[in-house]
Amino acid sequence: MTNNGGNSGEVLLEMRGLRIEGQSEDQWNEIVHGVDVTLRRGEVIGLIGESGAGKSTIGIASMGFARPGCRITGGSIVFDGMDLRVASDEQLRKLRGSRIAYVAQSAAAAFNPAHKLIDQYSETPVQHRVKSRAEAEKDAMELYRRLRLPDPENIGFRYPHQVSGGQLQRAMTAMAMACRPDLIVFDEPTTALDVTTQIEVLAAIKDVVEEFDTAAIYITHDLAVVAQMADRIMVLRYGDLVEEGNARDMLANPKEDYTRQLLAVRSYKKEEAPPDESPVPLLEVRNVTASYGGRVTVLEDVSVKVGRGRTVAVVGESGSGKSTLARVITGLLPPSEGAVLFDGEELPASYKRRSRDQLRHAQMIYQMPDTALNPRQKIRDIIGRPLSFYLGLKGAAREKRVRELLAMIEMDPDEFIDRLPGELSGGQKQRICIARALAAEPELIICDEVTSALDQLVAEEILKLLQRLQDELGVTYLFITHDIATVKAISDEIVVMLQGRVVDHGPKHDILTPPHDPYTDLLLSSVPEMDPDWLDDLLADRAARKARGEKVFESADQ
Amino acid sequence: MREIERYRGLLAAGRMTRRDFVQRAMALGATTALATSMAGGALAATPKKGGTLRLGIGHGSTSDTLDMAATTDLYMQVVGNAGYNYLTEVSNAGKLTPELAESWDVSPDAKVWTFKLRKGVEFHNGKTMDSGDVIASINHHLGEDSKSAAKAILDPIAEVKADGKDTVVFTMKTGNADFPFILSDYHVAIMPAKDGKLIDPRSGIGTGGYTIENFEPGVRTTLKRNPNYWKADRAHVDSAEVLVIQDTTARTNALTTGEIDAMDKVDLKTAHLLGRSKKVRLEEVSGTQHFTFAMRTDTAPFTDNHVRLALKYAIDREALVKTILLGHGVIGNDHPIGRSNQYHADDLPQRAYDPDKAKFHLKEAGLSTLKVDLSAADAAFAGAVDAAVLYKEHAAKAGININVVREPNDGYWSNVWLKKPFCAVYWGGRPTEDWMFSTAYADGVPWNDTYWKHDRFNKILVEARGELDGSKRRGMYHEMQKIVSDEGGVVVPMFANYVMGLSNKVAHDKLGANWAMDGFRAIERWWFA
Amino acid sequence: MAKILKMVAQRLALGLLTLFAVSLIIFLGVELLPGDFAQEILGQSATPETVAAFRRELGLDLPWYTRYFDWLGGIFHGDFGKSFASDREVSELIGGRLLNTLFLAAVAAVISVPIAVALGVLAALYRNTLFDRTINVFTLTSISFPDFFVAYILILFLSVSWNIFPSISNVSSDLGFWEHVYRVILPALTLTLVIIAHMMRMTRASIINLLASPYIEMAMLKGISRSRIVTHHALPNALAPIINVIVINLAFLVVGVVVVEVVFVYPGLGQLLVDSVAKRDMPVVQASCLIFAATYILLNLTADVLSKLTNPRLLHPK
Amino acid sequence: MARIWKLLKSAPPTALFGLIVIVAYILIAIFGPILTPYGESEIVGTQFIPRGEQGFILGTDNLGRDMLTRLIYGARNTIGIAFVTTCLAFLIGGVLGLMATTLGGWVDQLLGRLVDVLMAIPILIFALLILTITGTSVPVLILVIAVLDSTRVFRLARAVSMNIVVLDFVEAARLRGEGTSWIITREILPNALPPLVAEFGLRFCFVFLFISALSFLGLGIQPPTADWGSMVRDNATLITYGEITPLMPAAAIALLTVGVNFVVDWFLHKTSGIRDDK
Repeated sequence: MTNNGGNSGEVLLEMRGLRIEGQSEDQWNEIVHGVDVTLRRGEVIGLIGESGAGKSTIGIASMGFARPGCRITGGSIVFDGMDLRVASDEQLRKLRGSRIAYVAQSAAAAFNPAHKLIDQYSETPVQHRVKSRAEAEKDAMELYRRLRLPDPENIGFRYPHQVSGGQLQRAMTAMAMACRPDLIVFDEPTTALDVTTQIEVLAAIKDVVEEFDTAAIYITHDLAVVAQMADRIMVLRYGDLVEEGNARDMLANPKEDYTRQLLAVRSYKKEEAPPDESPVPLLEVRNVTASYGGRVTVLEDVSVKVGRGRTVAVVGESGSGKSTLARVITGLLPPSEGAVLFDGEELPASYKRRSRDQLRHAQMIYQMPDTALNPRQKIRDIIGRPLSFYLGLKGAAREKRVRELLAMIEMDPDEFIDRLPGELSGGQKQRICIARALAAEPELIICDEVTSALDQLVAEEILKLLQRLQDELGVTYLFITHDIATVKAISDEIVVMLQGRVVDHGPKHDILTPPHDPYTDLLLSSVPEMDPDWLDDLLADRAARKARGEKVFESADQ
Repeated sequence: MREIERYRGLLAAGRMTRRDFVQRAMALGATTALATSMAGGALAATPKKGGTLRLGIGHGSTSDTLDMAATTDLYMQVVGNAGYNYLTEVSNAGKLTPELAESWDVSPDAKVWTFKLRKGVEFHNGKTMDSGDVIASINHHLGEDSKSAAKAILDPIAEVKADGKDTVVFTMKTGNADFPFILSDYHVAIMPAKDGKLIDPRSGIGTGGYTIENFEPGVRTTLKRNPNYWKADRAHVDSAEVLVIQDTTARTNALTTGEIDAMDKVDLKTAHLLGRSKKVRLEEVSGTQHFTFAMRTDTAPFTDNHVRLALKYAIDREALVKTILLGHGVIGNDHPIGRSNQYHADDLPQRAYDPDKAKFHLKEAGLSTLKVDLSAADAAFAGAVDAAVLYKEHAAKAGININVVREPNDGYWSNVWLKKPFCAVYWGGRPTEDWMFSTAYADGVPWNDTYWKHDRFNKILVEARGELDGSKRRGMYHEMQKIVSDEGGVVVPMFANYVMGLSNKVAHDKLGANWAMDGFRAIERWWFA
Repeated sequence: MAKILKMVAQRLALGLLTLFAVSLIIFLGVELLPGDFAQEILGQSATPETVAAFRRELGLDLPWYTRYFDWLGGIFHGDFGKSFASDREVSELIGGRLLNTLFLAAVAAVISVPIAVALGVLAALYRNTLFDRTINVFTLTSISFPDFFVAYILILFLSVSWNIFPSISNVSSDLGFWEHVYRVILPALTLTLVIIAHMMRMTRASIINLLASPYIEMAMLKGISRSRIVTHHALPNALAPIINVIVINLAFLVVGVVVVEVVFVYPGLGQLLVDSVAKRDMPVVQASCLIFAATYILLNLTADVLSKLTNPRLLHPK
Repeated sequence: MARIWKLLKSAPPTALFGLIVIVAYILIAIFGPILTPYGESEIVGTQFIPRGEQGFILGTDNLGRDMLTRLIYGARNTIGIAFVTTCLAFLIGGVLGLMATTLGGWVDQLLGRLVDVLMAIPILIFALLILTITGTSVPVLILVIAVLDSTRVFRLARAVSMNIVVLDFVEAARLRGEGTSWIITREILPNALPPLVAEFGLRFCFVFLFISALSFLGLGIQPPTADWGSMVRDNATLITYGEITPLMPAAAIALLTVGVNFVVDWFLHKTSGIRDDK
């Protein structure tokens, strides 16, 4: 989609000095501080930044829209000669959907569950009196086909919940295309998708945008994704523009530190720990089969060994059973078959029957630090409880240890010990979770997607912290994640799971070096890279292999 | 004001004309309007025919039946008196008059009563009333399995038999001069015999001025004029509707908005406001309805008559009438005989509130202070608890500490009355002295709630019952009233008026004082002006 | 569909079990009432002989479990027994009353439900405007008044002062339909004022809740008009909670109207039940409670089924 | 203190109004005996002295007791009883509701079924039945209403804690080996508190109205105890004649419930966005 790039073409959208305020606790604070955006016809611009950068707010402002709790307070938004800030509600309404369309992050939430896909598709053209209902339906099927949705003639007659996530995202792109708008705002359209599914959606979006020569604002936090999509990239941070430039130039030669950090985010690699020499692994999951309610089997004959002092990463996409594995190990879900052994000793299946010491030895850190900490307890009590519960520490001794632990996770005890979780940032909360786990002096820590709710830079800090702690304390990690980058960064061994089974496992080096198991291959190759040509090359490569008759493992989403 | 109360009693009892009343009341300082309203509404005019009389009654329940034997409250009493006739009737002047009986004779010992029946009276079903029907109707209340509330009062009947089609002869176990009065009791309705033996008590068939068209227990009864009614000067309205409206406010609203033409039990607190309305008037009569505080004379400290007297002197009757009845009543004199009764002892000195005398009697009883529990609940009578609280305040001045015990309304008559040593009681009263005394003051009768036993009293009671000479009886009943007042176990602070609200469209003759709603007879006695 | 049928069957079975439990609780409750029922009916005029005769006649001398199972057996044959107090068939006693209660509930529902839903939708649409606030304050105030107070105020204005409607609901079966409606209009209005706030607020809350959902934002960004968003996108998804609150209030209309019935002297089931409790007329109490409980259970079941029917996930399984 | 002040400044006028009303009522209830010139059921004059005459600001009632005194004592009694009842209802319903979710399994099932049965019986009827069984006294009244009302609290507590019990920090506590009481009191309860507090306000209003309804039917708080519900009932007939003073208790009931409702409404908006349930 570089054919129309560059500075040629007429300006479609021009935002000047855009200022937006957001409301929190009955106060209005500025969250976008005078950003300029210029977009020409057919151009794709990428807005990138971490959470709080204001990228989504800016993107949606291009439609003259501010979410509830936000208001546009300054600057101009001129779309094709019309100033959207002074336009009437009716003018804006006519514009939206027909000339500027929007694709939301979660298609599952953004489709109305009460109506069929095609009804929702047709609504825009029919309401804007662009097409008749019949024309719209015919057009929908055509677009479904172009977006490579299966069974394009009939898929529209399904309800949103009957269609998978990746397909829904493409159906939503089709819906945005319905009136052939001049501009589409893509708001993190693939963030909620599995990595192998993401490829398909990215490819479909890219194709269709190019084909209709639609201008687009592509919003994402993932530089590698935006590299595939955008002609021009704007890096945002805290509501300010950090850097703006041609995509290739910026990736090749970032000017600002912050951009460089973002680029470097996936480069962290730990040093591989020495193999565990002891004959008995610290944790052994032996032939475990488990199901919810005795019906749907979610784990089938899974065996995993975790050596002392090492980090084992269990990787898989949604539905692979990796989180269930964690539940089996912790005893929340007693397996129907198989056993969990700790230090060679079989653990009772249910946590309720495990001894306090058995519980103490295996601690868990959760994906969402927001829900993993009791919002009504102070940091002192959160970290102090395992100390008194397991180790019987009281009073000054307990206080001292809490402070030590806070220092250990690089947080100032004086500043934080009296705070509530709500007064901490996401990364800080996750550190508290780590401290709480460490307070129990465990031998094993199960990390369930501990970085996936965090911004990339913060996530990297957390990974480094975990690594430092392992180096200092010799604690063993079982890392459950869907993120290949995390796996590459922190693991010593990798277990790849697919649909409740282990499909591949071994030391990191072995798994990451070809030849791969077909699914591992798909998984690894699907991780976007910073190279702007990566997507085109990958698709070309896969097509070529298919043409040669090689068996290519395809995403379940097809 | 006491004088006015007294005149009102006299007026209501028919012993004073309305004009006299107004004059005397005005002489005592009342305004004309007040005096007129106190005298009640329209007295005497020529009755007109037609219209539908709608009554709102503050009683009635879904468990009501047309069987008068099971009747306990005003609702069925009013309905029953429209549908049924009795052998005798208490007239609006308080006199016993013949109804289905034309006349009666009595043997000198007052034991054998011979009733001549009215001829040619037809039941609603067309049957002609005869002695068989009367006997069947009486027998309904007698016998082992009878649940009739009239069983006790008819119990003295030893035998009842027919003497031809039109004569019935009652033989009593003991002489009873008041027997014809008893036959006017609302339970003893005359109904047709089935197969010549029993009556069908729930059939609703009587000889009354109205046939029961539709009977919805606890809701309404609609009645239609009986075209063959034997009384020419009664049953003026074409039809009647009797509604159960328990809620006072709803009843009042219904009257003021014209939904009903008359109601019973006017809310005393707001009676003065209702009286202001142009479309509605208040009517009240003073009868036998009275409220008491009963002391069990078999239980200490009430065994000592000085204690009882102390308590009798320690209550301010005037204050109670004023506060609890809001003036709609007259003070009592510690005996149960009302001013409308035939032999009321007018000359008996009125007992007044006198803390010093109370203290004196307390001292006589060898006590310096007294502490007693007084059980009350509004189930006893409306305002009973308030009355008890007032009593407590009054008695405190005489050094008597009354502890008011609030009893639950529910089960008051089974758990408190006749059980607790000192409790508040409601009495509807009885039309005759003998009836009243033998119901609650004779030795050993079930409802003797004071467990009082007085030899002289019991002796005269039996004598008076068999005595047919009026002046002799008067003397006996006066003595009995004095005995009860001075030695009985009962404090009778007040007699409550029956206070009714009537639309100004409704007219009537002098109101009967024996019961509420014109002696239950509103439907057949009233008409539209 | 099979899923829903299965659910209905399950819930019905559960409902029957609940009814059984209710009947047992009520039976034991009445059994524990102090004082004798025969005594209570005969009132002050009861004598030991009359009471004993009455007890014999009613079979009250039998142990409670015998009577309970006799009664329960009768129910299965559609025989609710006879009223102790009036010796009439319970079904006959209750029948007309139940119809009256249902009629009043229906009139109140017909008035209140459309108004509540419409007001709720409007308030959600124009939320935080003066209109919304006024409605909010008004409805909050109306649920804050004791219901008898509301009733009396209505009577004062609409009946006593202006004489538009009758102050008592004197209905009988021979009235015409509109006459019947006319006579119950005041109690129906009272009930409307009592329940409308809850329904309206729930409707408003559900819709506002939904208005924050991504698909509403999507619809706005598709340039769909405000009214179409509410009617087409919000309302269908808000149906389940709205239906639920409507049903809760309908249940209240049927079972919670004792006070209103007393004030307006309306011959409904509630008043019958209050009378019967006071009289310890066990067969009537039992039957009325069963009817109330059954109404509650059936209405809840209806709400569940309707919620399921408005949920496309259950209606159109994968 | 500054935070509270800021919070108050941000409150809408309706909520401020409600807060003022509630505070005033509480003060009156607490300092009632000091404020009133007479005793609760002391007869101080003739009955029905009109407003403002002979030094009786609101006149006297049907027994010659001072209306103002009765009204103030009514605040004490009615608010006090409704408050105690609501507390008890929350103690029963709240504890059982939290236990049901925390323990789950058959405990949850059993309690759920029991509550279903109790809820299927109309609350007013059930109350009438039990109050007739036991007779009306204040402790019985409190106990009966509390038990009946606790079913509603149970439902809410269960629903709210259902959402909390699945949160990771509860799971963390379980996996730590914490006992049920710790999980309920330390982990779930503090987080379930905001909706429960709001519900407390609503249920308080409900109990308040319910007691006055019972009083209306003659089974509520019994005289001579001053209570607003029965004071309304005693004087209801006056409404027909447009007399205002005796309706003060009804206005007092309404004012308090309106106030509580306003505050709860605001509180709900502050804490959890929107929630509206009876």
